[in-house]
Amino acid sequence: MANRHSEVLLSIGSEFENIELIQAVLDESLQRLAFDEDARYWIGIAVREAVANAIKHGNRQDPEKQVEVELFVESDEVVIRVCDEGQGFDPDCVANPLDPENLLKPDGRGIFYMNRFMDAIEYDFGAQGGTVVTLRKRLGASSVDSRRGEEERG
Amino acid sequence: MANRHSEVLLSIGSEFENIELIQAVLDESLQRLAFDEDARYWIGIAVREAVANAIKHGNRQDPEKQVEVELFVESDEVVIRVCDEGQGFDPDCVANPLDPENLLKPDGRGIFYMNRFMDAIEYDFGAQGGTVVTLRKRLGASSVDSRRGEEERG
Amino acid sequence: MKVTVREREGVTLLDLEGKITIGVGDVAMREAVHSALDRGSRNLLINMAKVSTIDSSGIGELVAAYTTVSNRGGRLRLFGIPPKVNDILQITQLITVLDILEDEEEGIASFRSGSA
Amino acid sequence: MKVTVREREGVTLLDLEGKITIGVGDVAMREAVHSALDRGSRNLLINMAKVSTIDSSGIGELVAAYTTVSNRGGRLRLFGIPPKVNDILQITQLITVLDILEDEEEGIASFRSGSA
Ligand SMILES: Nc1ncnc2c1ncn2[C@@H]1O[C@H](COP(=O)(O)OP(=O)(O)O)[C@@H](O)[C@H]1O
Ligand SMILES: Nc1ncnc2c1ncn2[C@@H]1O[C@H](COP(=O)(O)OP(=O)(O)O)[C@@H](O)[C@H]1O
Repeated sequence: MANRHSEVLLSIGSEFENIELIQAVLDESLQRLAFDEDARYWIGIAVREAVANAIKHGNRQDPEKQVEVELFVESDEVVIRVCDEGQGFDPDCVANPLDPENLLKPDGRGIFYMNRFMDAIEYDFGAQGGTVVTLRKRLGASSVDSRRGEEERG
Repeated sequence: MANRHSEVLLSIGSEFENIELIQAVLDESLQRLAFDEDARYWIGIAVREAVANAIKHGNRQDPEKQVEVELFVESDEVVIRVCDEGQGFDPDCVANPLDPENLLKPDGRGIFYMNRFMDAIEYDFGAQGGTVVTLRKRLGASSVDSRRGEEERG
Repeated sequence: MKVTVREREGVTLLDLEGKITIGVGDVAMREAVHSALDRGSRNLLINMAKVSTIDSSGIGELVAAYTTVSNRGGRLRLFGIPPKVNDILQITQLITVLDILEDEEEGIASFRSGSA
Repeated sequence: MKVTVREREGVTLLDLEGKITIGVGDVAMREAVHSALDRGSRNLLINMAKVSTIDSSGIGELVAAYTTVSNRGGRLRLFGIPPKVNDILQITQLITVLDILEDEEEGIASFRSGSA
Protein backbone atom coordinates (compact mmCIF):
# COMPACT_ATOMS: atom_id res chain seq x y z
CA MET A 1 0.00 0.00 0.00
CA ALA A 2 2.93 2.28 0.71
CA ASN A 3 3.78 3.14 -2.84
CA ARG A 4 0.36 2.66 -4.33
CA HIS A 5 -0.68 5.54 -6.54
CA SER A 6 -2.89 6.65 -9.44
CA GLU A 7 -5.80 4.91 -7.77
CA VAL A 8 -9.15 4.86 -9.52
CA LEU A 9 -12.28 3.07 -8.40
CA LEU A 10 -15.20 2.31 -10.67
CA SER A 11 -18.40 0.64 -9.58
CA ILE A 12 -21.02 -0.56 -12.07
CA GLY A 13 -24.31 -2.42 -12.05
CA SER A 14 -24.16 -6.04 -13.20
CA GLU A 15 -25.00 -5.54 -16.85
CA PHE A 16 -22.71 -6.64 -19.64
CA GLU A 17 -22.97 -3.34 -21.49
CA ASN A 18 -21.25 -1.67 -18.51
CA ILE A 19 -18.07 -3.49 -19.46
CA GLU A 20 -17.62 -0.68 -21.98
CA LEU A 21 -17.45 1.86 -19.12
CA ILE A 22 -14.62 -0.09 -17.55
CA GLN A 23 -12.90 -0.40 -20.90
CA ALA A 24 -13.11 3.38 -21.38
CA VAL A 25 -11.49 4.19 -18.03
CA LEU A 26 -8.96 1.41 -18.37
CA ASP A 27 -7.85 2.48 -21.79
CA GLU A 28 -7.46 6.11 -20.74
CA SER A 29 -5.50 5.05 -17.64
CA LEU A 30 -3.22 2.65 -19.48
CA GLN A 31 -2.54 5.23 -22.15
CA ARG A 32 -1.40 7.62 -19.46
CA LEU A 33 0.86 4.90 -18.05
CA ALA A 34 2.45 4.72 -21.51
CA PHE A 35 1.28 1.23 -22.41
CA ASP A 36 1.30 0.93 -26.18
CA GLU A 37 -1.79 0.15 -28.22
CA ASP A 38 -1.15 -3.59 -28.35
CA ALA A 39 -0.51 -3.88 -24.63
CA ARG A 40 -3.67 -1.87 -23.92
CA TYR A 41 -5.63 -4.15 -26.19
CA TRP A 42 -4.57 -7.37 -24.44
CA ILE A 43 -4.90 -5.97 -20.93
CA GLY A 44 -8.33 -4.76 -21.99
CA ILE A 45 -9.28 -8.26 -23.10
CA ALA A 46 -8.15 -9.75 -19.76
CA VAL A 47 -10.05 -7.16 -17.72
CA ARG A 48 -13.19 -7.64 -19.82
CA GLU A 49 -13.07 -11.34 -18.92
CA ALA A 50 -12.67 -10.63 -15.22
CA VAL A 51 -15.59 -8.20 -15.26
CA ALA A 52 -17.74 -10.50 -17.40
CA ASN A 53 -17.19 -13.30 -14.86
CA ALA A 54 -18.06 -10.98 -11.98
CA ILE A 55 -21.30 -9.98 -13.70
CA LYS A 56 -22.22 -13.46 -14.94
CA HIS A 57 -20.97 -15.99 -12.40
CA GLY A 58 -20.51 -13.72 -9.39
CA ASN A 59 -23.52 -11.41 -9.40
CA ARG A 60 -25.61 -13.53 -11.78
CA GLN A 61 -26.58 -10.41 -13.69
CA ASP A 62 -28.51 -9.00 -10.77
CA PRO A 63 -28.49 -5.30 -11.69
CA GLU A 64 -28.81 -4.40 -8.00
CA LYS A 65 -25.44 -5.99 -7.31
CA GLN A 66 -22.37 -3.95 -8.09
CA VAL A 67 -19.07 -4.92 -9.62
CA GLU A 68 -16.18 -2.85 -8.32
CA VAL A 69 -13.03 -2.31 -10.30
CA GLU A 70 -9.98 -0.82 -8.62
CA LEU A 71 -7.03 0.30 -10.67
CA PHE A 72 -3.73 1.48 -9.27
CA VAL A 73 0.01 1.41 -9.74
CA GLU A 74 2.10 -0.42 -7.15
CA SER A 75 5.88 -0.35 -7.54
CA ASP A 76 6.42 -1.25 -11.20
CA GLU A 77 3.05 -2.81 -11.91
CA VAL A 78 -0.41 -1.72 -12.83
CA VAL A 79 -2.88 -3.62 -10.66
CA ILE A 80 -6.51 -4.13 -11.62
CA ARG A 81 -8.80 -5.66 -9.04
CA VAL A 82 -12.33 -6.81 -9.84
CA CYS A 83 -14.73 -7.55 -6.98
CA ASP A 84 -18.22 -9.04 -7.06
CA GLU A 85 -20.84 -9.99 -4.47
CA GLY A 86 -21.09 -13.65 -5.50
CA GLN A 87 -20.55 -17.00 -3.83
CA GLY A 88 -17.02 -17.60 -5.05
CA PHE A 89 -15.70 -20.81 -6.61
CA ASP A 90 -12.68 -23.08 -6.51
CA PRO A 91 -10.12 -21.87 -9.06
CA ASP A 92 -8.30 -25.20 -8.79
CA CYS A 93 -11.30 -26.95 -10.29
CA VAL A 94 -11.34 -24.89 -13.46
CA ALA A 95 -10.64 -27.12 -16.46
CA ASN A 96 -7.87 -26.41 -18.97
CA PRO A 97 -9.48 -25.21 -22.19
CA LEU A 98 -6.56 -26.58 -24.20
CA ASP A 99 -7.29 -30.18 -23.18
CA PRO A 100 -8.49 -31.96 -26.31
CA GLU A 101 -11.86 -32.78 -24.78
CA ASN A 102 -12.42 -29.08 -23.97
CA LEU A 103 -11.24 -27.59 -27.24
CA LEU A 104 -14.71 -27.41 -28.75
CA LYS A 105 -16.52 -26.40 -25.57
CA PRO A 106 -18.36 -23.09 -25.83
CA ASP A 107 -17.04 -21.80 -22.51
CA GLY A 108 -14.23 -22.03 -20.01
CA ARG A 109 -11.69 -19.72 -21.65
CA GLY A 110 -12.06 -16.57 -19.53
CA ILE A 111 -9.55 -17.28 -16.78
CA PHE A 112 -7.24 -18.75 -19.39
CA TYR A 113 -7.35 -15.42 -21.27
CA MET A 114 -6.54 -13.54 -18.06
CA ASN A 115 -3.58 -15.78 -17.30
CA ARG A 116 -2.37 -15.45 -20.82
CA PHE A 117 -2.53 -11.69 -21.14
CA MET A 118 -1.45 -10.60 -17.66
CA ASP A 119 1.78 -11.20 -15.77
CA ALA A 120 -0.08 -12.58 -12.76
CA ILE A 121 -3.62 -13.22 -11.62
CA GLU A 122 -4.78 -14.10 -8.14
CA TYR A 123 -8.15 -15.04 -6.64
CA ASP A 124 -9.31 -14.12 -3.16
CA PHE A 125 -12.63 -14.89 -1.54
CA GLY A 126 -14.24 -12.86 1.21
CA ALA A 127 -15.36 -14.58 4.41
CA GLN A 128 -18.82 -13.08 3.79
CA GLY A 129 -18.76 -14.14 0.13
CA GLY A 130 -17.60 -12.21 -2.87
CA THR A 131 -14.81 -12.91 -5.32
CA VAL A 132 -11.82 -10.65 -5.83
CA VAL A 133 -9.56 -11.24 -8.79
CA THR A 134 -6.33 -9.25 -8.95
CA LEU A 135 -4.63 -8.79 -12.30
CA ARG A 136 -1.09 -7.44 -12.60
CA LYS A 137 0.97 -6.22 -15.50
CA ARG A 138 4.48 -4.82 -15.45
CA LEU A 139 4.69 -1.19 -16.57
CA GLY A 140 6.49 -0.74 -19.85
CA ALA A 141 5.83 -4.35 -20.87
CA SER A 142 4.83 -3.63 -24.43
CA SER A 143 2.58 -6.12 -26.17
CA VAL A 144 4.34 -9.21 -24.89
CA ASP A 145 1.28 -11.30 -25.53
CA SER A 146 0.89 -10.46 -29.12
CA ARG A 147 4.50 -11.56 -29.57
CA ARG A 148 3.86 -14.75 -27.66
CA GLY A 149 1.15 -15.57 -30.18
CA GLU A 150 3.64 -14.78 -32.92
CA GLU A 151 6.20 -17.24 -31.57
CA GLU A 152 3.75 -20.06 -31.42
CA ARG A 153 2.72 -19.55 -34.98
CA GLY A 154 6.29 -20.23 -36.20
CA MET B 1 -34.19 6.21 -5.17
CA ALA B 2 -37.12 4.00 -6.24
CA ASN B 3 -36.65 4.41 -9.96
CA ARG B 4 -32.96 5.12 -9.96
CA HIS B 5 -31.05 2.97 -12.43
CA SER B 6 -27.94 2.69 -14.59
CA GLU B 7 -25.86 3.69 -11.61
CA VAL B 8 -22.12 4.09 -11.98
CA LEU B 9 -19.66 5.31 -9.39
CA LEU B 10 -16.19 6.55 -10.18
CA SER B 11 -13.65 7.64 -7.63
CA ILE B 12 -10.42 9.38 -8.60
CA GLY B 13 -7.44 10.96 -6.90
CA SER B 14 -7.40 14.77 -6.90
CA GLU B 15 -5.33 15.34 -10.02
CA PHE B 16 -6.60 17.35 -12.96
CA GLU B 17 -5.55 14.75 -15.50
CA ASN B 18 -8.08 12.36 -13.93
CA ILE B 19 -10.84 14.55 -15.31
CA GLU B 20 -10.25 12.65 -18.55
CA LEU B 21 -11.24 9.38 -16.83
CA ILE B 22 -14.53 10.92 -15.81
CA GLN B 23 -15.02 12.32 -19.27
CA ALA B 24 -14.46 8.84 -20.77
CA VAL B 25 -17.08 7.15 -18.57
CA LEU B 26 -19.49 10.04 -18.90
CA ASP B 27 -19.32 10.08 -22.67
CA GLU B 28 -19.84 6.34 -22.94
CA SER B 29 -22.80 6.53 -20.52
CA LEU B 30 -24.43 9.50 -22.22
CA GLN B 31 -24.03 7.87 -25.60
CA ARG B 32 -25.88 4.83 -24.30
CA LEU B 33 -28.63 7.13 -23.01
CA ALA B 34 -28.96 8.41 -26.58
CA PHE B 35 -27.74 11.94 -25.94
CA ASP B 36 -26.49 13.35 -29.23
CA GLU B 37 -22.94 14.56 -29.76
CA ASP B 38 -23.70 18.19 -28.98
CA ALA B 39 -25.58 17.38 -25.79
CA ARG B 40 -22.75 15.09 -24.67
CA TYR B 41 -20.26 17.84 -25.33
CA TRP B 42 -22.02 20.44 -23.19
CA ILE B 43 -22.84 18.05 -20.37
CA GLY B 44 -19.20 17.02 -20.50
CA ILE B 45 -18.11 20.64 -20.12
CA ALA B 46 -20.38 21.12 -17.10
CA VAL B 47 -19.17 17.95 -15.39
CA ARG B 48 -15.53 18.86 -16.06
CA GLU B 49 -16.15 22.13 -14.20
CA ALA B 50 -17.74 20.36 -11.24
CA VAL B 51 -14.85 17.91 -11.00
CA ALA B 52 -12.24 20.63 -11.50
CA ASN B 53 -13.77 22.56 -8.59
CA ALA B 54 -13.81 19.43 -6.41
CA ILE B 55 -10.12 18.83 -7.16
CA LYS B 56 -9.03 22.46 -6.90
CA HIS B 57 -11.19 24.19 -4.30
CA GLY B 58 -12.54 21.13 -2.46
CA ASN B 59 -9.58 18.77 -2.14
CA ARG B 60 -6.92 21.40 -2.91
CA GLN B 61 -5.19 18.94 -5.22
CA ASP B 62 -4.29 16.61 -2.38
CA PRO B 63 -3.82 13.35 -4.31
CA GLU B 64 -4.72 11.39 -1.18
CA LYS B 65 -8.20 12.88 -1.23
CA GLN B 66 -10.70 11.34 -3.59
CA VAL B 67 -13.33 12.91 -5.78
CA GLU B 68 -16.37 10.70 -6.23
CA VAL B 69 -18.62 10.95 -9.21
CA GLU B 70 -21.97 9.17 -9.22
CA LEU B 71 -23.99 8.89 -12.36
CA PHE B 72 -27.49 7.51 -12.60
CA VAL B 73 -30.83 7.92 -14.26
CA GLU B 74 -33.78 9.01 -12.14
CA SER B 75 -37.20 9.23 -13.79
CA ASP B 76 -36.53 11.22 -16.97
CA GLU B 77 -33.20 12.77 -15.97
CA VAL B 78 -29.58 11.81 -15.94
CA VAL B 79 -28.09 12.84 -12.61
CA ILE B 80 -24.38 13.42 -12.07
CA ARG B 81 -23.21 14.00 -8.53
CA VAL B 82 -19.68 15.14 -7.71
CA CYS B 83 -18.44 14.85 -4.11
CA ASP B 84 -15.24 16.11 -2.56
CA GLU B 85 -13.71 16.10 0.92
CA GLY B 86 -13.30 19.86 1.19
CA GLN B 87 -14.56 22.58 3.49
CA GLY B 88 -17.49 23.72 1.38
CA PHE B 89 -18.38 27.32 0.52
CA ASP B 90 -21.38 29.60 0.24
CA PRO B 91 -22.85 29.35 -3.25
CA ASP B 92 -24.84 32.55 -2.65
CA CYS B 93 -21.60 34.50 -2.43
CA VAL B 94 -20.36 33.51 -5.87
CA ALA B 95 -20.11 36.55 -8.12
CA ASN B 96 -21.83 36.77 -11.51
CA PRO B 97 -19.14 36.50 -14.20
CA LEU B 98 -21.28 38.57 -16.57
CA ASP B 99 -21.14 41.65 -14.33
CA PRO B 100 -19.03 44.23 -16.18
CA GLU B 101 -16.44 44.35 -13.40
CA ASN B 102 -15.99 40.58 -13.63
CA LEU B 103 -15.91 40.19 -17.38
CA LEU B 104 -12.12 40.28 -17.57
CA LYS B 105 -11.46 38.27 -14.44
CA PRO B 106 -9.47 35.10 -15.06
CA ASP B 107 -11.76 32.93 -12.92
CA GLY B 108 -15.27 32.58 -11.58
CA ARG B 109 -16.96 30.99 -14.60
CA GLY B 110 -17.18 27.33 -13.54
CA ILE B 111 -20.50 27.33 -11.70
CA PHE B 112 -21.86 29.64 -14.39
CA TYR B 113 -20.94 27.02 -17.03
CA MET B 114 -22.69 24.31 -15.00
CA ASN B 115 -25.85 26.37 -14.66
CA ARG B 116 -25.78 27.18 -18.29
CA PHE B 117 -25.31 23.67 -19.66
CA MET B 118 -27.45 21.65 -17.25
CA ASP B 119 -31.15 21.83 -16.49
CA ALA B 120 -30.51 22.14 -12.76
CA ILE B 121 -27.59 22.23 -10.34
CA GLU B 122 -27.75 21.98 -6.58
CA TYR B 123 -25.14 22.24 -3.82
CA ASP B 124 -25.19 20.25 -0.60
CA PHE B 125 -22.66 20.31 2.21
CA GLY B 126 -21.97 17.48 4.60
CA ALA B 127 -22.11 18.07 8.33
CA GLN B 128 -18.56 16.66 8.51
CA GLY B 129 -17.44 18.77 5.57
CA GLY B 130 -17.40 17.88 1.91
CA THR B 131 -19.22 19.45 -1.01
CA VAL B 132 -21.73 17.62 -3.16
CA VAL B 133 -22.88 19.19 -6.39
CA THR B 134 -25.75 17.50 -8.22
CA LEU B 135 -26.19 18.17 -11.93
CA ARG B 136 -29.33 17.16 -13.79
CA LYS B 137 -30.22 16.98 -17.44
CA ARG B 138 -33.45 15.83 -19.03
CA LEU B 139 -33.06 12.70 -21.18
CA GLY B 140 -33.62 13.33 -24.85
CA ALA B 141 -32.84 17.03 -24.48
CA SER B 142 -30.68 17.35 -27.54
CA SER B 143 -28.12 20.12 -27.62
CA VAL B 144 -30.39 22.73 -26.08
CA ASP B 145 -27.39 24.76 -25.04
CA SER B 146 -25.80 25.05 -28.38
CA ARG B 147 -29.11 26.39 -29.63
CA ARG B 148 -29.27 28.82 -26.73
CA GLY B 149 -25.94 30.19 -27.91
CA GLU B 150 -27.35 30.37 -31.41
CA GLU B 151 -30.31 32.46 -30.27
CA GLU B 152 -28.15 34.98 -28.52
CA ARG B 153 -26.01 35.42 -31.56
CA GLY B 154 -29.04 36.62 -33.56
CA MET C 1 -21.71 -5.67 -33.54
CA LYS C 2 -23.27 -5.56 -37.00
CA VAL C 3 -24.08 -8.63 -39.06
CA THR C 4 -24.78 -8.39 -42.79
CA VAL C 5 -26.09 -11.49 -44.53
CA ARG C 6 -25.42 -12.13 -48.23
CA GLU C 7 -25.96 -15.12 -50.52
CA ARG C 8 -23.38 -15.99 -53.15
CA GLU C 9 -23.15 -19.19 -55.23
CA GLY C 10 -25.14 -21.23 -52.73
CA VAL C 11 -23.07 -19.95 -49.82
CA THR C 12 -24.50 -17.81 -47.01
CA LEU C 13 -22.00 -15.07 -46.19
CA LEU C 14 -22.09 -13.35 -42.81
CA ASP C 15 -20.09 -10.14 -42.66
CA LEU C 16 -19.40 -9.40 -38.99
CA GLU C 17 -18.35 -5.93 -37.90
CA GLY C 18 -17.29 -4.72 -34.46
CA LYS C 19 -17.02 -6.45 -31.12
CA ILE C 20 -18.08 -10.07 -30.66
CA THR C 21 -18.31 -9.78 -26.91
CA ILE C 22 -20.48 -11.04 -24.10
CA GLY C 23 -24.10 -10.01 -23.97
CA VAL C 24 -24.33 -8.23 -27.30
CA GLY C 25 -22.08 -9.31 -30.14
CA ASP C 26 -22.06 -12.98 -29.21
CA VAL C 27 -25.86 -13.15 -29.25
CA ALA C 28 -26.07 -11.33 -32.59
CA MET C 29 -23.69 -13.85 -34.16
CA ARG C 30 -25.59 -16.83 -32.76
CA GLU C 31 -28.88 -15.51 -34.04
CA ALA C 32 -27.47 -14.88 -37.52
CA VAL C 33 -26.07 -18.42 -37.74
CA HIS C 34 -29.26 -20.02 -36.45
CA SER C 35 -31.52 -18.10 -38.78
CA ALA C 36 -29.30 -19.06 -41.74
CA LEU C 37 -29.63 -22.71 -40.70
CA ASP C 38 -33.41 -22.30 -40.33
CA ARG C 39 -33.61 -20.92 -43.85
CA GLY C 40 -31.94 -24.10 -45.04
CA SER C 41 -28.38 -22.82 -45.56
CA ARG C 42 -25.76 -25.49 -45.04
CA ASN C 43 -22.73 -23.64 -46.44
CA LEU C 44 -21.84 -20.76 -44.11
CA LEU C 45 -18.92 -18.45 -44.63
CA ILE C 46 -18.10 -15.83 -41.99
CA ASN C 47 -16.19 -12.71 -42.91
CA MET C 48 -14.15 -11.75 -39.84
CA ALA C 49 -12.23 -8.90 -41.49
CA LYS C 50 -14.00 -6.14 -39.55
CA VAL C 51 -14.08 -7.85 -36.17
CA SER C 52 -12.21 -5.59 -33.75
CA THR C 53 -12.45 -7.66 -30.57
CA ILE C 54 -13.52 -11.15 -29.69
CA ASP C 55 -13.71 -12.12 -26.03
CA SER C 56 -13.97 -15.65 -24.65
CA SER C 57 -17.76 -15.57 -25.03
CA GLY C 58 -17.36 -14.57 -28.67
CA ILE C 59 -14.89 -17.38 -29.23
CA GLY C 60 -17.31 -19.70 -27.45
CA GLU C 61 -20.13 -18.68 -29.77
CA LEU C 62 -17.91 -19.20 -32.77
CA VAL C 63 -17.08 -22.72 -31.63
CA ALA C 64 -20.74 -23.38 -30.80
CA ALA C 65 -21.77 -22.16 -34.26
CA TYR C 66 -19.16 -24.39 -35.86
CA THR C 67 -20.41 -27.42 -33.93
CA THR C 68 -24.09 -26.67 -34.55
CA VAL C 69 -23.60 -26.25 -38.28
CA SER C 70 -21.50 -29.45 -38.48
CA ASN C 71 -24.12 -31.37 -36.50
CA ARG C 72 -26.76 -30.30 -38.98
CA GLY C 73 -24.62 -31.62 -41.81
CA GLY C 74 -23.43 -28.18 -42.87
CA ARG C 75 -20.06 -26.50 -43.06
CA LEU C 76 -18.99 -23.28 -41.36
CA ARG C 77 -15.84 -21.56 -42.55
CA LEU C 78 -14.10 -18.28 -41.74
CA PHE C 79 -12.01 -15.84 -43.70
CA GLY C 80 -10.32 -12.45 -43.30
CA ILE C 81 -9.04 -13.12 -39.77
CA PRO C 82 -7.50 -9.89 -38.41
CA PRO C 83 -4.11 -10.24 -36.66
CA LYS C 84 -5.48 -9.89 -33.12
CA VAL C 85 -8.26 -12.41 -33.71
CA ASN C 86 -5.64 -14.68 -35.23
CA ASP C 87 -3.57 -14.37 -32.04
CA ILE C 88 -6.62 -15.44 -30.04
CA LEU C 89 -7.27 -18.41 -32.30
CA GLN C 90 -3.62 -19.41 -31.92
CA ILE C 91 -3.65 -19.10 -28.16
CA THR C 92 -6.88 -21.08 -27.81
CA GLN C 93 -5.55 -23.63 -30.33
CA LEU C 94 -8.71 -23.26 -32.36
CA ILE C 95 -6.72 -22.25 -35.43
CA THR C 96 -6.23 -25.91 -36.32
CA VAL C 97 -9.79 -26.93 -35.49
CA LEU C 98 -11.78 -24.30 -37.35
CA ASP C 99 -11.86 -24.07 -41.15
CA ILE C 100 -10.05 -20.87 -42.05
CA LEU C 101 -9.57 -19.44 -45.52
CA GLU C 102 -7.60 -16.44 -46.70
CA ASP C 103 -10.26 -14.31 -48.37
CA GLU C 104 -13.78 -14.36 -49.76
CA GLU C 105 -12.77 -15.82 -53.15
CA GLU C 106 -10.87 -18.66 -51.54
CA GLY C 107 -13.76 -19.17 -49.14
CA ILE C 108 -16.37 -19.42 -51.88
CA ALA C 109 -14.08 -21.66 -53.97
CA SER C 110 -13.63 -24.02 -51.00
CA PHE C 111 -17.34 -24.81 -51.03
CA ARG C 112 -17.35 -25.22 -54.83
CA SER C 113 -14.68 -27.92 -54.76
CA GLY C 114 -16.39 -29.59 -51.86
CA SER C 115 -13.67 -29.16 -49.21
CA ALA C 116 -11.20 -26.58 -47.96
CA MET D 1 -2.73 20.59 -26.00
CA LYS D 2 -0.10 21.44 -28.56
CA VAL D 3 1.20 24.93 -29.22
CA THR D 4 3.14 25.76 -32.37
CA VAL D 5 4.78 29.16 -32.56
CA ARG D 6 5.39 30.91 -35.89
CA GLU D 7 6.50 34.41 -36.84
CA ARG D 8 4.93 36.19 -39.80
CA GLU D 9 5.25 39.87 -40.78
CA GLY D 10 6.18 40.92 -37.25
CA VAL D 11 3.31 38.97 -35.75
CA THR D 12 3.80 36.00 -33.42
CA LEU D 13 1.33 33.31 -34.36
CA LEU D 14 0.34 30.65 -31.82
CA ASP D 15 -1.40 27.65 -33.34
CA LEU D 16 -3.26 25.89 -30.52
CA GLU D 17 -4.44 22.33 -30.93
CA GLY D 18 -6.56 20.20 -28.59
CA LYS D 19 -8.03 20.88 -25.19
CA ILE D 20 -7.37 24.12 -23.34
CA THR D 21 -8.42 22.73 -20.01
CA ILE D 22 -7.41 22.98 -16.38
CA GLY D 23 -4.00 21.76 -15.33
CA VAL D 24 -2.55 21.04 -18.74
CA GLY D 25 -3.76 23.01 -21.73
CA ASP D 26 -4.29 26.24 -19.84
CA VAL D 27 -0.72 26.21 -18.52
CA ALA D 28 0.71 25.46 -21.96
CA MET D 29 -1.12 28.44 -23.42
CA ARG D 30 0.01 30.76 -20.64
CA GLU D 31 3.61 29.73 -21.05
CA ALA D 32 3.51 30.23 -24.80
CA VAL D 33 2.09 33.73 -24.42
CA HIS D 34 4.56 34.69 -21.71
CA SER D 35 7.57 33.43 -23.59
CA ALA D 36 6.45 35.35 -26.70
CA LEU D 37 6.21 38.51 -24.57
CA ASP D 38 9.63 37.78 -23.07
CA ARG D 39 11.10 37.50 -26.56
CA GLY D 40 9.75 40.99 -27.22
CA SER D 41 6.68 40.13 -29.28
CA ARG D 42 3.90 42.66 -28.93
CA ASN D 43 1.63 41.49 -31.75
CA LEU D 44 0.17 38.11 -30.85
CA LEU D 45 -2.29 36.22 -33.00
CA ILE D 46 -3.81 33.00 -31.71
CA ASN D 47 -5.13 30.40 -34.12
CA MET D 48 -8.02 28.67 -32.35
CA ALA D 49 -9.12 26.55 -35.32
CA LYS D 50 -7.98 23.27 -33.82
CA VAL D 51 -9.13 23.87 -30.25
CA SER D 52 -11.60 21.10 -29.43
CA THR D 53 -12.56 22.12 -25.89
CA ILE D 54 -12.03 25.13 -23.70
CA ASP D 55 -13.18 24.95 -20.09
CA SER D 56 -13.58 27.88 -17.70
CA SER D 57 -9.88 27.73 -16.80
CA GLY D 58 -8.97 27.86 -20.46
CA ILE D 59 -11.25 30.85 -20.96
CA GLY D 60 -9.70 32.40 -17.85
CA GLU D 61 -6.21 31.96 -19.27
CA LEU D 62 -7.31 33.47 -22.55
CA VAL D 63 -8.66 36.53 -20.75
CA ALA D 64 -5.54 36.72 -18.58
CA ALA D 65 -3.34 36.52 -21.67
CA TYR D 66 -5.37 39.26 -23.32
CA THR D 67 -5.00 41.49 -20.27
CA THR D 68 -1.30 40.77 -19.79
CA VAL D 69 -0.48 41.51 -23.41
CA SER D 70 -2.54 44.72 -23.35
CA ASN D 71 -0.86 45.83 -20.10
CA ARG D 72 2.51 45.40 -21.74
CA GLY D 73 1.42 47.60 -24.59
CA GLY D 74 0.84 44.74 -26.99
CA ARG D 75 -2.16 43.37 -28.80
CA LEU D 76 -3.57 39.84 -28.63
CA ARG D 77 -6.04 38.74 -31.26
CA LEU D 78 -7.78 35.46 -32.12
CA PHE D 79 -8.97 33.84 -35.31
CA GLY D 80 -10.49 30.60 -36.53
CA ILE D 81 -12.92 30.25 -33.63
CA PRO D 82 -14.66 26.84 -33.90
CA PRO D 83 -18.47 26.84 -33.40
CA LYS D 84 -18.37 25.38 -29.87
CA VAL D 85 -15.68 27.81 -28.70
CA ASN D 86 -17.74 30.56 -30.26
CA ASP D 87 -20.76 29.42 -28.23
CA ILE D 88 -18.64 29.67 -25.09
CA LEU D 89 -17.41 33.15 -25.99
CA GLN D 90 -21.04 34.19 -26.60
CA ILE D 91 -22.26 32.78 -23.32
CA THR D 92 -19.46 34.37 -21.31
CA GLN D 93 -19.99 37.61 -23.25
CA LEU D 94 -16.31 37.71 -24.09
CA ILE D 95 -17.07 37.76 -27.79
CA THR D 96 -17.43 41.55 -27.67
CA VAL D 97 -14.40 42.07 -25.42
CA LEU D 98 -11.77 40.01 -27.20
CA ASP D 99 -10.38 40.93 -30.62
CA ILE D 100 -11.62 38.24 -32.97
CA LEU D 101 -10.80 37.95 -36.66
CA GLU D 102 -12.11 35.56 -39.28
CA ASP D 103 -8.94 33.88 -40.51
CA GLU D 104 -5.15 34.17 -40.54
CA GLU D 105 -5.04 36.63 -43.45
CA GLU D 106 -7.53 38.95 -41.80
CA GLY D 107 -5.65 38.55 -38.55
CA ILE D 108 -2.27 39.47 -40.02
CA ALA D 109 -3.85 42.34 -41.96
CA SER D 110 -5.40 43.72 -38.78
CA PHE D 111 -1.94 44.29 -37.32
CA ARG D 112 -0.69 45.84 -40.58
CA SER D 113 -3.39 48.51 -40.59
CA GLY D 114 -2.85 49.15 -36.91
CA SER D 115 -6.27 48.11 -35.64
CA ALA D 116 -8.88 45.39 -36.10
N1 LIG E 1 -16.33 -14.21 -10.25
C1 LIG E 1 -16.71 -15.49 -10.25
N2 LIG E 1 -17.63 -15.93 -9.37
C2 LIG E 1 -18.03 -17.23 -9.33
N3 LIG E 1 -17.53 -18.15 -10.18
C3 LIG E 1 -16.61 -17.80 -11.08
C4 LIG E 1 -16.15 -16.46 -11.18
N4 LIG E 1 -15.23 -16.40 -12.16
C5 LIG E 1 -15.12 -17.63 -12.67
N5 LIG E 1 -15.95 -18.49 -12.04
C6 LIG E 1 -16.10 -19.93 -12.27
O1 LIG E 1 -15.00 -20.38 -13.03
C7 LIG E 1 -15.44 -20.98 -14.25
C8 LIG E 1 -14.45 -20.71 -15.36
O2 LIG E 1 -14.46 -19.36 -15.70
P1 LIG E 1 -13.92 -18.88 -17.10
O3 LIG E 1 -12.59 -19.51 -17.33
O4 LIG E 1 -13.98 -17.41 -17.14
O5 LIG E 1 -14.91 -19.50 -18.19
P2 LIG E 1 -16.47 -19.25 -18.40
O6 LIG E 1 -16.82 -17.95 -17.77
O7 LIG E 1 -16.61 -19.24 -19.88
O8 LIG E 1 -17.17 -20.43 -17.77
C9 LIG E 1 -16.82 -20.41 -14.49
O9 LIG E 1 -17.64 -21.26 -15.26
C10 LIG E 1 -17.35 -20.26 -13.07
O10 LIG E 1 -17.86 -21.47 -12.59
N1 LIG F 1 -16.17 22.08 -4.54
C1 LIG F 1 -15.89 23.29 -4.00
N2 LIG F 1 -15.34 23.37 -2.76
C2 LIG F 1 -15.05 24.58 -2.21
N3 LIG F 1 -15.27 25.75 -2.85
C3 LIG F 1 -15.81 25.74 -4.08
C4 LIG F 1 -16.15 24.51 -4.72
N4 LIG F 1 -16.68 24.80 -5.93
C5 LIG F 1 -16.67 26.13 -6.03
N5 LIG F 1 -16.15 26.72 -4.92
C6 LIG F 1 -16.00 28.17 -4.66
O1 LIG F 1 -16.81 28.89 -5.57
C7 LIG F 1 -16.00 29.80 -6.32
C8 LIG F 1 -16.53 29.93 -7.75
O2 LIG F 1 -16.33 28.73 -8.47
P1 LIG F 1 -16.36 28.75 -10.03
O3 LIG F 1 -17.56 29.46 -10.50
O4 LIG F 1 -16.23 27.33 -10.49
O5 LIG F 1 -15.10 29.59 -10.48
P2 LIG F 1 -13.55 29.35 -10.20
O6 LIG F 1 -13.38 27.90 -9.91
O7 LIG F 1 -12.90 29.77 -11.48
O8 LIG F 1 -13.18 30.22 -9.06
C9 LIG F 1 -14.61 29.24 -6.24
O9 LIG F 1 -13.63 30.24 -6.40
C10 LIG F 1 -14.58 28.65 -4.84
O10 LIG F 1 -14.34 29.62 -3.88
